Amino acid sequence: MMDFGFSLSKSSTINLDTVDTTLYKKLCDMEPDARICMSCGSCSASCTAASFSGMSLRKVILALQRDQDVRPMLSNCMLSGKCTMVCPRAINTRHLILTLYRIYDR
Amino acid sequence: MIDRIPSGFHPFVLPFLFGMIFVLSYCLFGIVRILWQLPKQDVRKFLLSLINPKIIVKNVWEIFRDCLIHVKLWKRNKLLGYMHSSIAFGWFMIILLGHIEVFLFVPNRIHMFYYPIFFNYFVAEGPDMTIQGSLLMFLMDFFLLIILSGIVLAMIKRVHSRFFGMRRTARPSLLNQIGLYALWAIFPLRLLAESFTAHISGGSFLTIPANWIFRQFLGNDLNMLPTWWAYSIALCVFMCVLPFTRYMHIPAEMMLIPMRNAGIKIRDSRKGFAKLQVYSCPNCGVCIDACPMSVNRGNLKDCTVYLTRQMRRGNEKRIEEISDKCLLCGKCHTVCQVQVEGPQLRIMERSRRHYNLSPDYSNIDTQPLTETASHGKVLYFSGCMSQLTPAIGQSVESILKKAGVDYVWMDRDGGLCCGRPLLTAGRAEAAKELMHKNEEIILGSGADTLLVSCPICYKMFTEEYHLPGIRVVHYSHYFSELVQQDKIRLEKSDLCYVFHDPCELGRGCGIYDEPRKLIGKSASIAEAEKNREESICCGGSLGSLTLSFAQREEMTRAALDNLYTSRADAIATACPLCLATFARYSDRPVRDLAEIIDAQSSSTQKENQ
Amino acid sequence: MNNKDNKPKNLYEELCKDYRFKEGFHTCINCGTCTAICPAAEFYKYDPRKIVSIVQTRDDQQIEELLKSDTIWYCGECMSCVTRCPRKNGPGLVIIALRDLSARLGYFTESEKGRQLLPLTHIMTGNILNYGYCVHPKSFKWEDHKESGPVWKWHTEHLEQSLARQGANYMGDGPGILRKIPQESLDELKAIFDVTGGTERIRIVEEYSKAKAEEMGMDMEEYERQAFEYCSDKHFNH
Amino acid sequence: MKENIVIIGGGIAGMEAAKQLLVLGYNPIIIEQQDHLGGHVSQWHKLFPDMTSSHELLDGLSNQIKDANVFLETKVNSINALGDSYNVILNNGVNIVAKAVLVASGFHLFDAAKKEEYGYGVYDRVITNADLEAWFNKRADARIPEHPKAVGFVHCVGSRDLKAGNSQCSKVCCTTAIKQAIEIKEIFPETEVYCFYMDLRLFGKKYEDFYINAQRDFGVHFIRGRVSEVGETIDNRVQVKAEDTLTGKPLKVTLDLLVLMSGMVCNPRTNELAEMIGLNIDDDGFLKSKDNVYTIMESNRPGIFYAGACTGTKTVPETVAEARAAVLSIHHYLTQA
Amino acid sequence: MITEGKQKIWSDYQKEIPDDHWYYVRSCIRQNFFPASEKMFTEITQKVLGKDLYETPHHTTCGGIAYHCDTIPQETVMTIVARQFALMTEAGYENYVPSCITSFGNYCEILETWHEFPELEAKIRENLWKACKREFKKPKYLAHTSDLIYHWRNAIAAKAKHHLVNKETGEPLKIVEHIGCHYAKMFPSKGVGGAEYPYVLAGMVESWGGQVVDYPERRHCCGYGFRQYHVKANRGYSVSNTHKKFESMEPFHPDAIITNCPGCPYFLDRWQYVIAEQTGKTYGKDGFGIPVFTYEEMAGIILGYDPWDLGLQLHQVAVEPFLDKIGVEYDPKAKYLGMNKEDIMRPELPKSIKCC
Repeated sequence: MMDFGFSLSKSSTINLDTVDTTLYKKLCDMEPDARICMSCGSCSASCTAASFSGMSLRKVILALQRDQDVRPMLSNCMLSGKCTMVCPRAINTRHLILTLYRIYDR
Repeated sequence: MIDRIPSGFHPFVLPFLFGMIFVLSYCLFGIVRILWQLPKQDVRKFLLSLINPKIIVKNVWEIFRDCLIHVKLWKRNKLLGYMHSSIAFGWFMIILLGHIEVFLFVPNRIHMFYYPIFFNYFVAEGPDMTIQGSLLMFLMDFFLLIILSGIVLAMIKRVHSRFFGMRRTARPSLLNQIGLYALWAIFPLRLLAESFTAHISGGSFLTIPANWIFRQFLGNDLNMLPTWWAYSIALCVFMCVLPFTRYMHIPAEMMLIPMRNAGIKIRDSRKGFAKLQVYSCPNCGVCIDACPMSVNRGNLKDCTVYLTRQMRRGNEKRIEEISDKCLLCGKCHTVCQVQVEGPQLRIMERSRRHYNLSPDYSNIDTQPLTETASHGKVLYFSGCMSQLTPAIGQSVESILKKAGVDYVWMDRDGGLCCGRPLLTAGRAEAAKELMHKNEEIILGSGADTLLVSCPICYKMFTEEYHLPGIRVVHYSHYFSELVQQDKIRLEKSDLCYVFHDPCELGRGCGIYDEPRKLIGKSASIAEAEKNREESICCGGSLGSLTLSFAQREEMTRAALDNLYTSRADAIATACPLCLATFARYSDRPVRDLAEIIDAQSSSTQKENQ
Repeated sequence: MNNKDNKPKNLYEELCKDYRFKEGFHTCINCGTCTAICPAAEFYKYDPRKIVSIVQTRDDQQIEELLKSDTIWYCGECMSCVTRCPRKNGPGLVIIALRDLSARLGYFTESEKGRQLLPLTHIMTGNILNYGYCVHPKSFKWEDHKESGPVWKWHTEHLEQSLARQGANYMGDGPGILRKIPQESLDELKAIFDVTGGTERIRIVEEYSKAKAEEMGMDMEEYERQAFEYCSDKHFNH
Repeated sequence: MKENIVIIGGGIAGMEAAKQLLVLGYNPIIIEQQDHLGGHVSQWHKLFPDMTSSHELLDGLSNQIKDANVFLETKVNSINALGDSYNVILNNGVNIVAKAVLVASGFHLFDAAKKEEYGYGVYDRVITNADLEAWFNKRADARIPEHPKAVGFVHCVGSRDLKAGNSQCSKVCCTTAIKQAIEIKEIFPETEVYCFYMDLRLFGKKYEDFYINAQRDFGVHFIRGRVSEVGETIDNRVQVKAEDTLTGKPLKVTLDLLVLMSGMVCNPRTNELAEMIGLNIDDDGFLKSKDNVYTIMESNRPGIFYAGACTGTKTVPETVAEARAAVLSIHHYLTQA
Repeated sequence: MITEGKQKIWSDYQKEIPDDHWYYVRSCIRQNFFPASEKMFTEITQKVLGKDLYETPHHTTCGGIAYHCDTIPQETVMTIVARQFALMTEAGYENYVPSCITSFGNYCEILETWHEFPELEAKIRENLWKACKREFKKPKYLAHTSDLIYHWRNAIAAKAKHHLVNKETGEPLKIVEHIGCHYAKMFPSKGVGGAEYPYVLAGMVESWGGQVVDYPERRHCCGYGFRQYHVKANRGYSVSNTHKKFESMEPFHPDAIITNCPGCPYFLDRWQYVIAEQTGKTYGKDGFGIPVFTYEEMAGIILGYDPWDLGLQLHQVAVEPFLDKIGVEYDPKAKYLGMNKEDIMRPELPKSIKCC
């Protein structure tokens, strides 16, 4: 193979035709309220861990639907529960995170 | 008193003997197993405590107080207290007196340990009727009467619990019912048996008249044996089902008290001390009424009494549900007669859970926090929840400024969590990681005092953190000192507050009086119907993992209704979570302690200078 | 030379003076039509919408970070975004303006992709001023363009014969393909460069690059070669 | 003799106005271009948020305006001021003199083909919101496959789009998209449904509940990003490209059906009418009311009143309320004069 | 695909293209990579169709590539362009036709900017006078060379010796079009057929007997990206974008690609070779690639020119299968010969993609 000094790079496009949402679906089965997240960002704005890391529950829920790695975000959660206090859709976000910890299988 | 039967034996004692041997060996086996499951250092601790005279006295006193007299129950409900202590203490006395009788009159039979139980069958009244003998006979009848009165009350309670002021009791299972009826049967049967034998063995004010009455129309001699048989069988039944019923709490509690006094903690929800606690639960159901979740008859089966029951049954699904739902407000523990640690059991149950993903805070950079912290003598830690209630931090800061304190607010722009939410969620390892980081920041700050306003954090800092050389102080104490030292002065407003004891502050840390004193100096104060140890959780607790927003709302409203009974103008509390939760539904203002003090305080700094 | 010397008071206002910016930036609603079809967003950690969004904040600190970042250098200036924007913005034009400012202020040397401006300037302005073309056979080396294939290797090895076969007037007088552009025309180009800031731009890029090369402890040749060839992983999503 | 009131446009606004005018004892005369009353609502299947049947609604209204004069398939040829009245000449030769004229000429649906990149009229599987309502009514449209695996809704087609010449929000499309998404899910429960939106403008009573329903009960996916481009795949499906702005990444998905939420634009016929009599046109192309707060129903000419979407994008309840308000204004105008 | 819908859009975007008297400027990239295509353009225009096309040796690059590589300021590129216009004015022409799409876009953009900001135009006139002592008039008509070929497509078809038809089956060949991004994406009205469904190449293909096939990534950039190609470190961007296009067109099995941009045919051609080297994948039949043609090459083929006069030997992807399909006769041995059949050796053939 010829060395050209550069190579093909992987596309960053999210392809919904092929994206694997098994984990998200499993989460929705266990925590149906995951579906009603409207990505308002209240959780991230109030998140204790957010100022020290990339934790954002809004992004986690979305990333699961796009089959992106949520581990770096999730593992920084401190379970302080402020997100649950502020969620306008009254999602039990804290339990949702614990459920994710449980079912995470990547 | 003389031995009536030369062999000192009759087959009717066999059922009793069987039951007795069964229950004793069961308990022995249980004790061995529990000790086996305890970590080595705990076993050592326990065994050492058994030879510590102070602890021995304490153990004996507490067993007498809690297992026999049920002092706590008396305090809570006189009728219930009487019912329990009449049966327990009465029975104990009957057994004790039986032994005294054997010891006094037929000391050669003392090794036959059924003798004290069936004493009246085996002896005949001698010609030399003694004062001792008749006094003992009298006491026997007296305590039997006491017990019987207790049994009557128990029967009434069974049919009509409201009579006892109890709204709910735990529903007994079939085995428990058998145990219950066997227990009820023991004492009337004993009365019958002793009555039928009274003309031989003698008796007192109960048994002799009964004997006389029976003899009017029954051949007592014929009925004598069957009643003794029945008595023995009832005892046997009771003892055989005992390990599988709530009555197990009788032997278990006697073990529990010394173990608790030895300082043993729950380390595993399924083993050792936890197991003992589970078996010590008398299923009395006091925790049901106490539980804030049981508002509007909801979540009735999620109280601690059901947790211990499901743990005995091994119903994993229900154990998980019950463990996760609880607010961990600690009220069940407070009201519990045997002090079953419902919250701790649940936390340890949560800790058993397997997670595929674990928190990892190694990438967190604490440098900015460390820098912030290194400027004052007093470190103020407001806690992460207070970011949702900024008034607390601002008020604390304002008070500190008025008092001229050299302070720094270490988590003004957000800090690390204290770790309590993780701990209560059963993730102790992760909590430790955060604690280490906080410890590093605090110890490295050069401050000598850590001032904490959030009771959740305060509990954590005082109980779990290792902060040598640092005084961890709750702001209620600290502000009281500032008042005492005349660094700030409080002026009374004409408002009337009712103070809501936050769970973590009151039941959690035992702080009840300081906030009240401070509020009392700043305003007038009223008390709610349920307060202090009996305070009702606001419903916002992080303890619960699964309660939904709507379910919590009901609890909050119930807690508010309790506070409204005080007819105060406003609600005071000392917890950001309570503040935020109450503020959502309260019809009157809700203020944090710091806000009240800040509003009513003035600086004395200028004068002092 | 110091970055602070010529740093304008307000970067946003400076951008507003740029005609590309005037044409390309109005108001952004963050709809993402630009990113959806952006060839650079396809392969880089790149989102043109965010660039416009940052500029819209008018926050100088964020704009400065942008000017010093790799981000603004990912765009291929295909202008596909211009077609789509419902608010008549041209994110591609905004990026041209940002790059221009980054070049003027020397901020380009702060990023790996920005540093490529030096070899690019040498290739492009060299070709224009020396030959009158943007691309020229004399500076198009097969070694630097192995992707042009064996056929092109053959072509460059037999350049004159091959070009003649194609009907080119290579380096010849008069009109035609790859003709030699008369010296007076090249002189005119040089004059244009002098008058319009083209020459000054070359000087600025070279000076800032030189300073950066020193900072990085490289000689200019090594610096330029690295800028031309080195590509770190950080630009990609995976 | 009853006073004539000319109502230009027999949509929901015109019909409601006629009904109220009859109650007040006037003689409403509806002039409608098409061969039936009801306007856009007559093409619709169900109306949000209560899933009201549009046909039942219109049938009810029609019954209540039997006494009104209705000219179907009729246009206004000219309209002139005649003292304090207006002389309205119709293309069928009829002349009406009326002291008050109510313009209720409504809106046009944006021609989705103008958004060329979406391929309406070019790709086989691209339809509009109106096409989908027609399919709900008749269940006949060759473009809609029998068992679609994935369906997409594009919000803001021709709305909030300076290049399409419309800066305005069409107000109803967000809710309509959610309504139609739910209806699609009810018919095809296994179908994945995607809504591509910029903002979800669910301002009305119950609209947000619709949204929650669509999320929770129907699992509709909401993707924040305006569709940028649509292409056709080898199997005649459509490949849609947008940015998933919440993750900041380009996104593509292949769909069996793409529904374009065509927005409301001004009715060009209304502008012709406005020129005839000198009514002011706003810069969005719609008729310009006296103001946009308090007197939306009033024009710059005495005796000419507005109701409904001729002055801007409106929902059905707003239109109906405005029709009633306009009737009251007319009544005051005539009784005070 | 609903053809009527496309036709309606095409009819909406028709630009006025004068039939004669054009001032011609060359493309830097095309002169380097497709010299024979420019040769063919003048050949067709002047010899085949007998039109007036003027070229001066004094014209230079427009500076567009350097500008889009961000190496020269806007004023510099504008003044270079002004000089080009001055040369046109001096030559007495007013119809301006560049061979390059980047140039075409550059001119459109500059004219538009001057229109919007007249003060900038004045400044540029001043610059030009200062530097070159020249003055200019703006062109009256601006077209790209592909616009002209489109304009004359039927005249060319009338003289065609071959058609874009499979000689064996009589079926039209499937041709994919690729339009240079700067042709109409910035100013849809400046392109024939607009930005979304440009007709400039589709019209030629239809007129010459072929069938245009559309595919989802038709509009996507070839990946040139100026600095993304000229700097070696960035070429991954370039090849990846082409890869994306080929993956998308693969199921349609096109017989050839026609382009109107200077860089695109080079990239679409060479990146097929690179993709084959790096992944082993080829997109044509039997290990061949899909040949990529400029519109002049395509015109030359159907007009019956010798493929080696058209410079098709400079493609890396073999064109022979395509020529065979149409039935063009050619001498395979003459492919790599120099002028007057001089032997100048042959290029090495890559192993990854089949070449002749």
